[in-house]
Amino acid sequence: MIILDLALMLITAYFVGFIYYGLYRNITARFQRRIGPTIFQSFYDSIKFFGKKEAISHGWMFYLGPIIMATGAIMTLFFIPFFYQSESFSGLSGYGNLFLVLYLMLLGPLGNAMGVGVGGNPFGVMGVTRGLTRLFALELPFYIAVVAIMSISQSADIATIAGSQTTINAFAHPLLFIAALFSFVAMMGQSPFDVVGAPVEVYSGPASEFSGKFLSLLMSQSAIFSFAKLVLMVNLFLGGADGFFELLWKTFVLFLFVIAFGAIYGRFKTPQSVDFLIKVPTVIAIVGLIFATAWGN
Amino acid sequence: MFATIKNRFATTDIEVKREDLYKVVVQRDAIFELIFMLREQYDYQTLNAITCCDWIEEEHFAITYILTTSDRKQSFMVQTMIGREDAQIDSLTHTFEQAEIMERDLHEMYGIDFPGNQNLVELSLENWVHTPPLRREFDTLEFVNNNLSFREGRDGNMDVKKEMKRLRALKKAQKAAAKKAKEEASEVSDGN
Amino acid sequence: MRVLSLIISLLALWGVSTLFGSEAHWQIDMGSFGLEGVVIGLKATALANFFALLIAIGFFSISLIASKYKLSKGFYALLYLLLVSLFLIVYAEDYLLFFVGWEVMSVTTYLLFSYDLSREALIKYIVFALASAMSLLGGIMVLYSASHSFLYTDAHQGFIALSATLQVIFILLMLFAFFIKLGVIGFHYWLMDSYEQSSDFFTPYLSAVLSKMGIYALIILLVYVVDIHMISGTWLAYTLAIMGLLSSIIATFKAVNEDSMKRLLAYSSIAQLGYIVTVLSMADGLGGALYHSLIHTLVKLLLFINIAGIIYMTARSKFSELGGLIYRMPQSFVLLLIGIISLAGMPPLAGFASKFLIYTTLLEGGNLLILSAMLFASASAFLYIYKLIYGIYLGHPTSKRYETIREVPLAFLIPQYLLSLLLIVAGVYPGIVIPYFNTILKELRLETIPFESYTILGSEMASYNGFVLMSAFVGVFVLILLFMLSLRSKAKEAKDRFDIAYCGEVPDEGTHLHYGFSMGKELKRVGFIGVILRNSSSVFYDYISRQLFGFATVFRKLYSGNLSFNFNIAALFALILLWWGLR
Amino acid sequence: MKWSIDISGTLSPLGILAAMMQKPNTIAYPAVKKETAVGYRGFHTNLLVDCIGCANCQDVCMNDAIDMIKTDKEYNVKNSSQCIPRIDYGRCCWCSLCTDVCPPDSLKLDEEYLGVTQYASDFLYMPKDK
Amino acid sequence: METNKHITIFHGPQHPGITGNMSVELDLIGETIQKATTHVGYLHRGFEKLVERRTVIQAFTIVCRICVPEPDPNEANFAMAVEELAGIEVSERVKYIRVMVLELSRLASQCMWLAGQSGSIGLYAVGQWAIADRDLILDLFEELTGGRVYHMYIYPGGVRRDLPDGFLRRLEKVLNHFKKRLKEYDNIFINNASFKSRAIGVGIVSPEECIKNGYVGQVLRGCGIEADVRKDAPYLVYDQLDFEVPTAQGGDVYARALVRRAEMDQSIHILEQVIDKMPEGEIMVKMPTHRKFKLPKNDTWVKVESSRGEFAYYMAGDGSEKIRRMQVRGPSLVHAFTLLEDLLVGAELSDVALIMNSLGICPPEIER
Amino acid sequence: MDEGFLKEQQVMESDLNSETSHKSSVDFLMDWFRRRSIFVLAYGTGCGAIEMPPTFTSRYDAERLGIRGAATPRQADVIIVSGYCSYKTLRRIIRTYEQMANPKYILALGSCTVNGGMYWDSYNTIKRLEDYLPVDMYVNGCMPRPESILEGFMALQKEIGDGKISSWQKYEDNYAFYRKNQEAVLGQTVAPAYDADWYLYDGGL
Repeated sequence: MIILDLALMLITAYFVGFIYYGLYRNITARFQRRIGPTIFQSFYDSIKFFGKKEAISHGWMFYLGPIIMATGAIMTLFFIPFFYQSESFSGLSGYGNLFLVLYLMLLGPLGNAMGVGVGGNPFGVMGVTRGLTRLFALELPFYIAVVAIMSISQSADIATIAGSQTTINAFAHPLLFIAALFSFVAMMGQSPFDVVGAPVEVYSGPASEFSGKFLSLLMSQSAIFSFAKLVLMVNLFLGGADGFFELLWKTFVLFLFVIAFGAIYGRFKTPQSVDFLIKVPTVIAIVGLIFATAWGN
Repeated sequence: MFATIKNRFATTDIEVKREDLYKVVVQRDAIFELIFMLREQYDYQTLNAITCCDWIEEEHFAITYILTTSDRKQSFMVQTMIGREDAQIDSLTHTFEQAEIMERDLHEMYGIDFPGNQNLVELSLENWVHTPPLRREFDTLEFVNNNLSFREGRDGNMDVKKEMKRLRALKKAQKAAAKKAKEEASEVSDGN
Repeated sequence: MRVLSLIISLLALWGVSTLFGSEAHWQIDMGSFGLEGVVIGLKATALANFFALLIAIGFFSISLIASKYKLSKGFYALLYLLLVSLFLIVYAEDYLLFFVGWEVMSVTTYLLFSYDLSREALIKYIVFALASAMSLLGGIMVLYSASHSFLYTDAHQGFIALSATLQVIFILLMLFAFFIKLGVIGFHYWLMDSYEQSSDFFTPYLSAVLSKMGIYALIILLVYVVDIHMISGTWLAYTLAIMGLLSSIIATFKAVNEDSMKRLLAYSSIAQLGYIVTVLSMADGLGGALYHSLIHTLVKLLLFINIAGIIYMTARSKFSELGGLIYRMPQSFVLLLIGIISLAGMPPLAGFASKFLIYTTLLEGGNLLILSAMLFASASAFLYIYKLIYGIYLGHPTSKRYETIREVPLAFLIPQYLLSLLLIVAGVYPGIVIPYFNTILKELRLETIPFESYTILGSEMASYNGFVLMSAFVGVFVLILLFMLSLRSKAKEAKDRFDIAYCGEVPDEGTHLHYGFSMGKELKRVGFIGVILRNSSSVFYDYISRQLFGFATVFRKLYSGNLSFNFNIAALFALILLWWGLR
Repeated sequence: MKWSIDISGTLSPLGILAAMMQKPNTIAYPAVKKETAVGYRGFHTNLLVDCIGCANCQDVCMNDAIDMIKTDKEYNVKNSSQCIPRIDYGRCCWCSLCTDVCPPDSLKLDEEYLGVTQYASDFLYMPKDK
Repeated sequence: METNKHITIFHGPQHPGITGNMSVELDLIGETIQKATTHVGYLHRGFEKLVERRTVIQAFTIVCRICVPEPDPNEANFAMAVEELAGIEVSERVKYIRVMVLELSRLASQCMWLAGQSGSIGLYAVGQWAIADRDLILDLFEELTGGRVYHMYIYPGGVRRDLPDGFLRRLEKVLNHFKKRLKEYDNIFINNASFKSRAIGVGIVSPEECIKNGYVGQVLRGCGIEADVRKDAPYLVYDQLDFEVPTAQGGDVYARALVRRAEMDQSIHILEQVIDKMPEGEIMVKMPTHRKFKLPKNDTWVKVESSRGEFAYYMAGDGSEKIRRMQVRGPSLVHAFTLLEDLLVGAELSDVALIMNSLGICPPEIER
Repeated sequence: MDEGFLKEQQVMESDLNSETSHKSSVDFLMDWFRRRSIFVLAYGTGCGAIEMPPTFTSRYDAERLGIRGAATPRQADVIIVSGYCSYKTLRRIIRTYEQMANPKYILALGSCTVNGGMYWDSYNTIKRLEDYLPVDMYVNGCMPRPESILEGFMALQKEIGDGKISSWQKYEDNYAFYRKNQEAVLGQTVAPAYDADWYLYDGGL
């Protein structure tokens, strides 16, 4: 039963994730005054890469890197319940908690970093270094916000947090939400924090060496992972969802915000983005935390 | 200014090409002194370009230094001749930083040596072993024919002049033949 | 000698395990030796047993690699002496024996260091060790003045009897002593050079076990003397929390910038011990502290033994001189990977369990900012963790020699395999040590950790199932792997390590492609991290030492080299003292 | 790293979002075709009734792109060489010097420009007769 | 530099962050550049040799290829040099048309820069718009000259075609469109906080260096020095037109961006004047055929202001129908080597594309 | 001899299904996806690169057709050789091409790739690209308009969709020929030695 549930979660995340990426490309295209590709374009790309006749590998660790990354993404997905009340689509969330999810989110990138490192491409390693540097910066405000939310709900269980919001947290604790949103933009790799794969700077970043099926796996995991992160944000701040429709529109609104943010601002340098993240959102988050603990309880 | 330069350096008159462009040809030994003087006394602070022109008939390269004043309104072309064989002239890098790249360019294209320039490595070409390409004796078409091949299938090209001549001759011949035939005919008719 | 050390380590393991639950107790009244009312004793409490186990595991691990090092008999003798002193510290029931053990430990460590360390590093160590010992002695004396007993059991009474000022002085003296041993940031001046220069054989022990003595001492202080139940909200709690957090954050960023493997790991030790110090500021935090001590011991043994193997094979210890060893040393790579995953606290390995316990404790205690800061430090650690593995194993070899180098000897691999097995088991069954911790906590009359089954760790607020986690992870991983293998698209092996996408250019032997040194250098440009990286406590200590040196030069001038003159002066001093004493 | 709070600089770029509502710039090529301007320098045409086979075009072409060839067709009587130009589009640069020097103005550039092929040999081009 | 501590990477030629086909070899510690070495030659075709083989008229078609993003200054320079050597005087109308072509091409080139500069900080929307706007100018060019990119329009002795009917009206329409758009670009790009934070204080050049090392164009004007060939040594009819030479202070990337932005305004201003003043007249003087047209034995140095700065030709004739020597001295030569290599030392990898774009380096004109 | 480019029209219009009927359904599907998604390597090798921005940005928006840029050769399907290749560039193009993963395609723009173009007598450019690399599609023009480039892409897409193009196969099969030509102009330094036998490699995971 649980296997079926997990499979359904995975399939949903895969397709919704790719359609979101299609929408992302379409909407970005509209911002750029052009028509843009079909909504399934990212999906086509991914299948095409799976079907490439060959993929260049640099040894077994290189082979395993993307697989670990995909595993990390799928594991993250499995430990985040889609709905706060339903038995189905709750995956393994009964066996885990928010701390576990926060750490699982880091597992994939670190695993992939091994693959990138063994590829021997200096651009890839630079991208990874940038990613890890950005990572701790974006985690600081995010963690403060999440810790505050956990403290307010007196639980680290995601479904409980989602279900316990009478007023959704985004309105009840707007400062925490804003701080987390900044982090979330960075987490989704959007401008101005898109330093990792910035093509004009570090070539293609961590993906520099990946071709064919590896690249496709990375694309797929990115789609799944993005959806997982969106669901997590919805659960933590937007009161969770009780049905697919609610989940989809809430995630989409969040996604749209991220896209718009990315279209408006140019890219920061890595030190700049770190500096920004550990100043502005962090201060907002700390103020939010103080408000939340002073008045929330 | 003109008088000073004329008296001290010049081998020819100072040419006023445009109101913003002068030119003087000087001896090879005097050229740097002149450049320094222009720079120090007459505000020609920028080295715009170093050009070279290959006068193969006269067996020399004409090296021209083009200097511009700091308000960028006047330019001065200072030219000197150096021999084509074993061509070399001192580097200007100690005075103008940008001379390095210009000299590097000329070194590659003409094979001129600039003692004092530390960085005379190849610029545009890679692994070039032939004659420096901008020297007049280097025939680029011949080089191409020797080293590369063009696409086949362009046969059928006619030399139009020859063809015209041939056609004209043919026509003439035809005409002559016709005339002859006519004459013969008339002769025949006459004969008749 | 090597066999002997192995036998001794096995004996130690056996001995410690027999003491488990035995409540062995030995006490002697020193009255018969002319010290009225002084009782000293040894007691195998559960807590002591736990730390004794760590000592024994550590000793066992390093005795396995001893065969690869040419160590003199004196070294071994000192090592055994050190072992004895450590057992003395943990089994001591009173501060007198504790102090004796502490002092013997410091001195034997000094002597062990003297084999490898430079003069400067040695002086740094001994000055700090003596300062630590003196401060400890002072603290014990202050306490004794009130309790008139050295026993831990009487210590709390004595502590309460102290005046408020003396209480503060006592605590400060004790903290100073322990912080030096722990290398809490600001007191770590001695630590870096000692870790870097000490023998690779000894560093694992230094980091994994000797530093735990500081933790043990701190626990004794907090539990028996101060009473950990009353700690929350006191200035002591804040001091511990802040010092611990500062240690974790600062040391983390300092570690990123290091070029030497051992220095990086030394900073990592400081950072990890910082977590423990922080969590000890809470009454409920002891469980997490114990768990983290266990994991840290295992991980640091694993990591230091691993890099000892690397240094053994390559004779290089800097990231800028290593690189690209993965396909030459795949086993070491995987073992180090397991180590760093645990160090980072990544699920599904055991590192997550201890961090999780700490986090839930902090969350339940409502220490939200501390929790956030700790999460932040933990996330920042990824950078140096990645640097560690990248610099050694990934990227490009910086020397042609590494293209033909062999896997490290079995002697290095065996302890790593054992340790990583422990880490994996503890990852799958995170609750496996909880019953034992609960006996310790019960013994100390502290709240126990909720225990459901071996696979589940956590409380009502948050819990996770290690077994499900691991099996899901392995399942997903295998499924994706099978999927990738079944695809028609074949992975073509790159023919050469230089076959990389390099903007159309072709790198060769002469092109520097190893990023090991560079990693993390950009952090200098970030505001507060730059401040951390540019400044160092060594500035302060260097200043002090310069002042002292200047002062000493003045004294130096008194010594003219004329023996009789100096003898005369000494005699004069003696006379003055004699007169003062007789007066 | 310096950055400072810059309200107008943060808010003014929001104008990008307005583009969402505007008509895209795109010419959806295969469906919508933009007319080339009158006088676009596309493929060559050669009005055979005017061509006099003078080879001026061949002479002026610095790319050696023009061959004067004979075909089976009959040309006008004024064609003194009975040759017409054939253009190698592996050489041509569409500079239109050949059309400038054409005495009867028979060689011209048309507005057509599409040429896509898998075979390089297809690039020998007989100008259309128009 | 200590071995093993730095890494060497190539920025280009196959790299999205490079302006054209060139490369910069960078030695980095972290992402801080310790040493930069420019490599060019990927586009070397030997123009100077090819020109020597061709007659003057034949050579005219080839020069526009020297700088791909902005071919017209090359054509103008070539035509002016030939006219000066051969002593040809062109009509007023030709001069006005040439000014129009040059300014349009400057505007198009600045659009290209806008795209590159915004792309270098990842603001892709601006780039997409700017390229589409540039296409409007290319449409005008297509109508005027028959070619989108390579116009081959400015002929020694005049221009090749007269203005089509209603061309000036359509030009005016495009200019009005541009005026509207430029305000948008101000808002979303020049004034964008993220661009400011990236560009201010990056890639600083001092005025003294500029004068000494012969930096031109926006680099010079970004240091507050008012220098423009159109003002300093007016060619064509620039002395009859009213325009300013915009300058900015600071000498950094942002100053150069401001200068370029202001130049776009000036170009539009000049074009509007050209529309008003366009005189009637001949568009071409009578020219001999290409085998007959001979240059005297003489040499000259002509320069125009391209969108990146002073663009100069040295030309020498030898009495035959061929050019003896034509040397191209584009602004990029010194910018790409002396200036870029200087500026990059100490900069970060992220700044490379930004700085390169702000200098407007165009590789084909470096190596010809 | 045809008038104009009739051949090109034939290629685009002819029905080639008869030849591809033996394709398995997976192949058919894969070809369809390959056709729908084309990643173009970001490498402006020559002047044609100046028409890439309009093609790929909002005016002509190649992304509509599933064509988008890729930063590194590992991710790219198509490399556009936009005009002349100097020797120095050719070396990089070969290197980059060999780093791309199969199947891969080459789109050649402009006259210069066919027969030297206007640089036919230049000492530093190659004249016929097909001697050195297998070209899949030529686009006419100097330089080709964006419409032409799109047309080239569409022709390429059609060929890919029909599964007809296998130029990479041709390159591997005739590697000795290409290698000889490459070495003739570039010398022995054409590509590093390890690439010399990569085409023999068969296997992997």
